[in-house]
Amino acid sequence: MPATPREILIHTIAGLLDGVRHVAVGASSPIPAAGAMLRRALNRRAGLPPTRISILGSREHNFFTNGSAELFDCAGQGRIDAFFLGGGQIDGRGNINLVGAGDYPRSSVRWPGSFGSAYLYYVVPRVILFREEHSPRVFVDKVDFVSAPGVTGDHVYRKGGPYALLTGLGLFSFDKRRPGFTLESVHPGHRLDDIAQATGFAFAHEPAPRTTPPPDGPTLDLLRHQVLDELNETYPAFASAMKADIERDAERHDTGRRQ
Amino acid sequence: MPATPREILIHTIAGLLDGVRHVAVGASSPIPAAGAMLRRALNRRAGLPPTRISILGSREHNFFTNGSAELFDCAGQGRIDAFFLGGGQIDGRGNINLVGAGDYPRSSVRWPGSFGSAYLYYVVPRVILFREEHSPRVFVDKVDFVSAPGVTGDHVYRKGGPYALLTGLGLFSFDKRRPGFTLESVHPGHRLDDIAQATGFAFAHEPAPRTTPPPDGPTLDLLRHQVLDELNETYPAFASAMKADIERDAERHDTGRRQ
Amino acid sequence: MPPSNSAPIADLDRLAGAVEPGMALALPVDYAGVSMAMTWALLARGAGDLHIVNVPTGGMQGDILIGAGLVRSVETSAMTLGEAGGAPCFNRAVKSGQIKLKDATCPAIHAGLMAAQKGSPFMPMRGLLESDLLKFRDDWKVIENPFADSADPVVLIPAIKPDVAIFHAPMADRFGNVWIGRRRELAAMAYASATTLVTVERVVENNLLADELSAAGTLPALYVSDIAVASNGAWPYGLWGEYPTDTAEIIRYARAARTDEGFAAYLAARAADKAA
Amino acid sequence: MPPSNSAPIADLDRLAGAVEPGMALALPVDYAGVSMAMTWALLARGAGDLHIVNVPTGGMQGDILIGAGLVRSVETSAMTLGEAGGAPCFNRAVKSGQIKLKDATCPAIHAGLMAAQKGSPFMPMRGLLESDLLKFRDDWKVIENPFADSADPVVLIPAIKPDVAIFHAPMADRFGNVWIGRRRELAAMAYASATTLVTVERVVENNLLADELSAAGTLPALYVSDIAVASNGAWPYGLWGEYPTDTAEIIRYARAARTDEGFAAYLAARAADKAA
Repeated sequence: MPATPREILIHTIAGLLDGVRHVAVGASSPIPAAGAMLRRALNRRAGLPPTRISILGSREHNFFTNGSAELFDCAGQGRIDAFFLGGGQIDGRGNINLVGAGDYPRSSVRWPGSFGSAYLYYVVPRVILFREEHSPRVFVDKVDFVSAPGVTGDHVYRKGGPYALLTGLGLFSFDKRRPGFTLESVHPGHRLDDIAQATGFAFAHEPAPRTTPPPDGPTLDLLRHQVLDELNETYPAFASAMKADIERDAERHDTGRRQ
Repeated sequence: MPATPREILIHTIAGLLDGVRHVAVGASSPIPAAGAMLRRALNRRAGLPPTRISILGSREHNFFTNGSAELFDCAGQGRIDAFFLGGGQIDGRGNINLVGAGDYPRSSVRWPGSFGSAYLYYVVPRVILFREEHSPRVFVDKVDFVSAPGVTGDHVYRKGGPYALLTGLGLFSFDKRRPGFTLESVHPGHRLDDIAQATGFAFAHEPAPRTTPPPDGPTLDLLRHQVLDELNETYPAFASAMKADIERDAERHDTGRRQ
Repeated sequence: MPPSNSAPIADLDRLAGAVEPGMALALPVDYAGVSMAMTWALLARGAGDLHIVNVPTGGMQGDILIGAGLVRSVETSAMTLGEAGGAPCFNRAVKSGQIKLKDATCPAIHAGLMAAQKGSPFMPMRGLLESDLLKFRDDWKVIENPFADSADPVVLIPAIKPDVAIFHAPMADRFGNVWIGRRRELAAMAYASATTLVTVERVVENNLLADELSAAGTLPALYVSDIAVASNGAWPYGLWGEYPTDTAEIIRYARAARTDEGFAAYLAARAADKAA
Repeated sequence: MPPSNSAPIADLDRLAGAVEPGMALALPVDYAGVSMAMTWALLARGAGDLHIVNVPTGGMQGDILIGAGLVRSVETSAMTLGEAGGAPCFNRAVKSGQIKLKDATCPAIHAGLMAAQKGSPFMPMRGLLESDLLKFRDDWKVIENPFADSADPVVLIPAIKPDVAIFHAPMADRFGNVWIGRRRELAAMAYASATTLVTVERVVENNLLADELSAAGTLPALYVSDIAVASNGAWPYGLWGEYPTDTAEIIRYARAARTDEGFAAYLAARAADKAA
């Protein structure tokens, strides 16, 4: 039973969180949360230092007791090593737009707003940009509104910024000197050409990028049992959907073998 | 049974707190606390708006739940109308010195330090300077160290400042335009001359200042029963001493009458 | 300052009566005790031209006030109905230019409230530089950090001083103290605001400040202007430790509010519920 | 950052071992949970050249560390033994010039810690202008309020970032969470400090964060580096909800410490108690 696309994403996130002591996850972000939980399980298995996970809006995984300002204080203190941000638009300089498309303020499409991005993007060392939809309307040449910039001038206080961009098609790293993204790997079942066509900005890549590695057997086992159980406490609907995915794939796999 | 000197002080403080909605009292300040409690009792008796009293370091009268910063936040918000400050030295411009006598920093006499005075003196509308010892070493021409100034330049943010100075000998008001103190009244049993000799700075006064009025019968009754009972919860040693004072005076009074 | 002579427990209409046209209202985030009960009372009251400060994001409550035409401007880090999608009345009002926007980021709103809490004119904040948020906020200022040896710009956020903070909490006591638990942004809102109106599930007999365990999560009466009981008062939002969010109802609202007519029908249905 | 692999409950010597010569120590006010137990462990450890930050005032603990010659400098709003009078070793050290003084005022110390808590370089603060406190603090800066129309100077307090915060609390749980109740300055100290060492009366089995009532007064393990049990660990200071201050003992100390010899004898007696 090979890993499902979601499991590939979760495993990739766990890899990006290697060495992280404390990762915060936004509300309603089940895939990043699952990636963080897998990271924690992997560390536990390997006897490595524990990974602390704070899930915003969750009662179960809320280690904060000073109101909704505490996440930002904690990040400002350097106590959060990794965070996830998305964007209605993301451009090749790592700028993210969470506000709206078209001319601000009377945006033609309005998104919720910048949330904490205009702070966390500056102070959290590893910000992982995560957006499953990989399309030219998301990955644009230039965002219509900069909720938070990918890079800033030398004089700007900047302890953090984009570390990677993970989409439904592939994984990119970010080079802040250039600045720009580099395609690190293409998820199984997709091709470099698909990604180039779906991306509105230029990015660096090897002539033949590698395929995003799937989890090995024991890791997949950890993900499908321990992590899925943990996930079920906070995201029951998502956990059920993942289970259904796995079962559907398993069936298809069996059918395939029988043919 | 006439009022004791302490009762005169307490009654005078209650008068200075007329109209105050919230008064904060420092730790180990039983006379100011008693004055605030008498104010509260007088308001209650007259059906006036209640007076809230916060006594620092008291568990019983602690209405704060945000740590020791809350008093200052509360004052900054304009929610504290009156506070008491003392001073190792106080001068005629209302400057107070809580740090030490002699050349700073190697003071020849060191006092504890400025506590919150360098903030509260600026933001609490009615700061009552209270010091029982009335002597030239306390009331000096010029303080050796300004923990907090009595007056500041026009451009300085200043919502509060000295409102009155109460000592064991008399009551002064403060005129910030002059700036300087005006003797308002002399406590029973003392004279203007005593005060002039015991004060190291010049102050304005009427040729024959009035005597500090003692509490009337019903007020004294309130003080000796209800207020003393309340006081006993927070300052049991002080309340006992006050009771002893009253009894001693009563005895002397009786003896006097019998003679 | 709070009215000091009010009876400790009022009704929703008395609370809503404290909101005057043109005032600035501080409202909490979805999961921190939204007084939805006050939303209906505010509609009945009808005081308009309001400025809303979301602490730090907003949802259905603000969306309804906007839809009802009571809102002049909004300061917020986000407006969303969560799983139910975008805030439809807000989004329409943005497109039509009906409301003035002060787009913010969460810690900037916390910083503005903290400045008010401290009686300070402003608070500094890292981040924000070279963003379009900063570009469109001419009420934020950039200075050079005077403690730095080389160039180090830092943004200053001015104090946010709402006229009225409104929220819902599990309980209050008869002395006017309100239990907010670890939702300390509710305290921050109250510290910063001139008036604080609170609805609660219930009023308890014991003094919440008398026991150190409950005192730790209590907002003292000093900061609470008026309290009304509103059972299930956050519905359809949830209240921590009490009841979960009724997501189906929020989705129902989100669908209805896609059009002005649907929105009006939704409000009419709520008014009918109330009357029933 | 806290060591992340430590066993949850340690002994006092392991805690004291985290204090290196030259470090800045944040210590709480008398009534907010002084870890007097750690005082003796710090004497045994002997790391000197310390800078003490009192939050916001200090007493017997700091006085003993000064008397023992372990302190280079003190930032404080006051040093006092309360009813027992002035802090004798501190007063002697001031006169002799043995310690460097950073005289402050309570809200300035809170402001410095808040700046560190927020990851901000400084916090503004009203007051202070034209005082001698400001005159002698060249680490504080005055700027013009950029939001004001006319002259409006305001003092900026730089972030205070202690290396180690040390305090005593009623209880911790097995997960490293510490119950601080309404003594939130203890949380402020921990947020601002790189390392936080806590002694407690007892360790409880239940997770303090699992129940909303206890969670409201809990400092999460995230900010707690190491914990040791020290029964009666604030003595002779009191601990809220646990035991009162032993004023007679503090008076005994105040008398003894009037002379170097008396101070040494007092320490020897304490060491003998410990050994017994």
